[in-house]
Amino acid sequence: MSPVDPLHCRLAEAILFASAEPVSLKALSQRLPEGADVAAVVSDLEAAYRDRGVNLVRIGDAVAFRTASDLAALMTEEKQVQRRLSRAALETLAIIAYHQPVTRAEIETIRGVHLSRGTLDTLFDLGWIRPKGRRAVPGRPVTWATTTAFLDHFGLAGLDELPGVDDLKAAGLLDARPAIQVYGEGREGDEDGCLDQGSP
Amino acid sequence: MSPVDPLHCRLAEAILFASAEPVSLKALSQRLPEGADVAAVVSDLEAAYRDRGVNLVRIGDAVAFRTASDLAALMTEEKQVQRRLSRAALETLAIIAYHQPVTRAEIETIRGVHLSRGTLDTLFDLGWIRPKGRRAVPGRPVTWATTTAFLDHFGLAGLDELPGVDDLKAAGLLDARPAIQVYGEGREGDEDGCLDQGSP
Amino acid sequence: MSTSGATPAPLPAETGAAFVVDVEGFEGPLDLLLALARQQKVDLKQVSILALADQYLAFVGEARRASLDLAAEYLVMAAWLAFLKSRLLLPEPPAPDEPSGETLASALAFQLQRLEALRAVADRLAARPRLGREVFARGAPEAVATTTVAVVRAELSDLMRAYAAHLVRQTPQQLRIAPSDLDTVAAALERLERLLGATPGWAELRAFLPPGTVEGLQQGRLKARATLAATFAASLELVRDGRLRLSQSRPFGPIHLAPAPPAAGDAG
Repeated sequence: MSPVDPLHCRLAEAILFASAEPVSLKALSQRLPEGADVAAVVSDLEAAYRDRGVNLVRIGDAVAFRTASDLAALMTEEKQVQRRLSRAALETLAIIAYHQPVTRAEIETIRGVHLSRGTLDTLFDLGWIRPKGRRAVPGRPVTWATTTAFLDHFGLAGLDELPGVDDLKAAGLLDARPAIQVYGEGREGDEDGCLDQGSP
Repeated sequence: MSPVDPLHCRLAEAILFASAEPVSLKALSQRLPEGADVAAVVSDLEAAYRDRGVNLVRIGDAVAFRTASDLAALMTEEKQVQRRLSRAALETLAIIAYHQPVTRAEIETIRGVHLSRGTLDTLFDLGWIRPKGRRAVPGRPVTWATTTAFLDHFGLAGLDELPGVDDLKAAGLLDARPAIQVYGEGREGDEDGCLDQGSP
Repeated sequence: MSTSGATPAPLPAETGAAFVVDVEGFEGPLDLLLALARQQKVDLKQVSILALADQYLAFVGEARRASLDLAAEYLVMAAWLAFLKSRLLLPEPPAPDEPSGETLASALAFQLQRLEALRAVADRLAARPRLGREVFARGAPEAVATTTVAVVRAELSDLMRAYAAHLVRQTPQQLRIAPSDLDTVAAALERLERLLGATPGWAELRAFLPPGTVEGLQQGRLKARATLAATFAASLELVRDGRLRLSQSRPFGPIHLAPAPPAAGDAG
């Protein structure tokens, strides 16, 4: 392990500890003295806190101190009353997370039902999804993707940590196209639409 | 040093970290498992954090984590006061984003209210808008457009990623749907008028 | 994939399993199909699409027998499955540009697998320790510093909301003018009375519409439809007053009108 300046370590520790929000590595390096090795500092802290009650976790390209997830059951007194996600909202969130970027129509294709008005709105309100560019198809529909806040909420360092994502990919199930295009001969403009469209 | 249960230590650490207020020793002992030696746990944590960037400090008969006082001087830059943009500023920014390039007078026309002096200044100071040429009309007023910093801040790759009106609608943001649509022309799914069929 | 030649799974009614016909519990036909497929108690990769089609059709048939109001999408799926079933059972190959029954069946199986897999990972996602429930952030973010840097907090969602609020607020202004250009019954009455004097015998109702209305109707324009409705209502008023006769030879056929003959006394 590289000899990390203890002052840099302590300072980074203080900065990260003081913040409730994840701090990006870029922001952290701006706040450390010139020439500080941010990557090494973060690795050191990660190791130092690995077995403690508070861990340093990575969230996308940011880091944050969070209470250890294995203490979850013992921390229940802190539990706040949180609105439960509806089945539709959870499934929609999962589709956006696993298939991103994904259009509204693709979400409907996969779930086989029309997406009700409030569903995207709810996820958007929670700060978990955001519009991300447009798909280069007729109508140029907006595509949706997840946010850093989503990763933070579910304790994921990145999208590749999504549970089961490798299995889904290996099974070819991370394809948001209508099934007949995935499986069939790739015919376009088919009329057997009831299979393929969420809302016939 | 007494042999303190590591789990008690970790749990106390997590509780103190997550608490918004200093935690009294009594409250801490109530949250730890039956029989935990609170005094020993706190002493252990105090020792563990003595030389770190964060210290466990006693405040009356309560304890709390605080940034090490010797680091205060180094952390001065980071005090950030999070401020929300006023509604007027946000709306003005939205109108510049969606209608750019646009003059001050046009913004006032679109919003239907007078634009107070500070609003454009605020957005300009934030680096989100910039003057972009002048309109070829009497008085040659300056037009305003958004900047790259604006795109960065809002996580947009380009202006064409701004969600369109249809997307706002799809996300349920235009739910107070204007009744005007009822009077819209050319509704789909119309049956032909009886006149069209009957005429020989 | 055993799409043909498989022994059809017992129909829901025969399994004894309490598969009550209750479409309320399902989120659309695909959800229902997935539930039925699970009843076959095999890996979805081995699910018999033919048996599944039978199960679905039986389910829908049961629902209709019980006079349940099935949403249209369920019936569309039923029709499609009936089509698929015939494709799977018919020996002759389909036209070259059409997918075979096996391909369609595979596509359906894929769709069911994808949905099931998605639901499984959604549950795993939801079961993770979550921030603010099992995992916690710093409870007392510290303001250690003495200098103040104002950081403006604004998300894309705030921006979109602001613009949406603006749009919503703008619209009522347009609303005020909109209704005024629709034809009223009074105006239609006046027009009919004026034109009627110049009409000797029977004439089609459409002849009494203002110019442009017929074209507007063909385009489904609301204004034209309002004019038509107003004109028809006005003609009924004139009939009530005994000043007009109306005739329509068949349902949805053209409507003809003619001035009523002068009252032939109150014989009767």
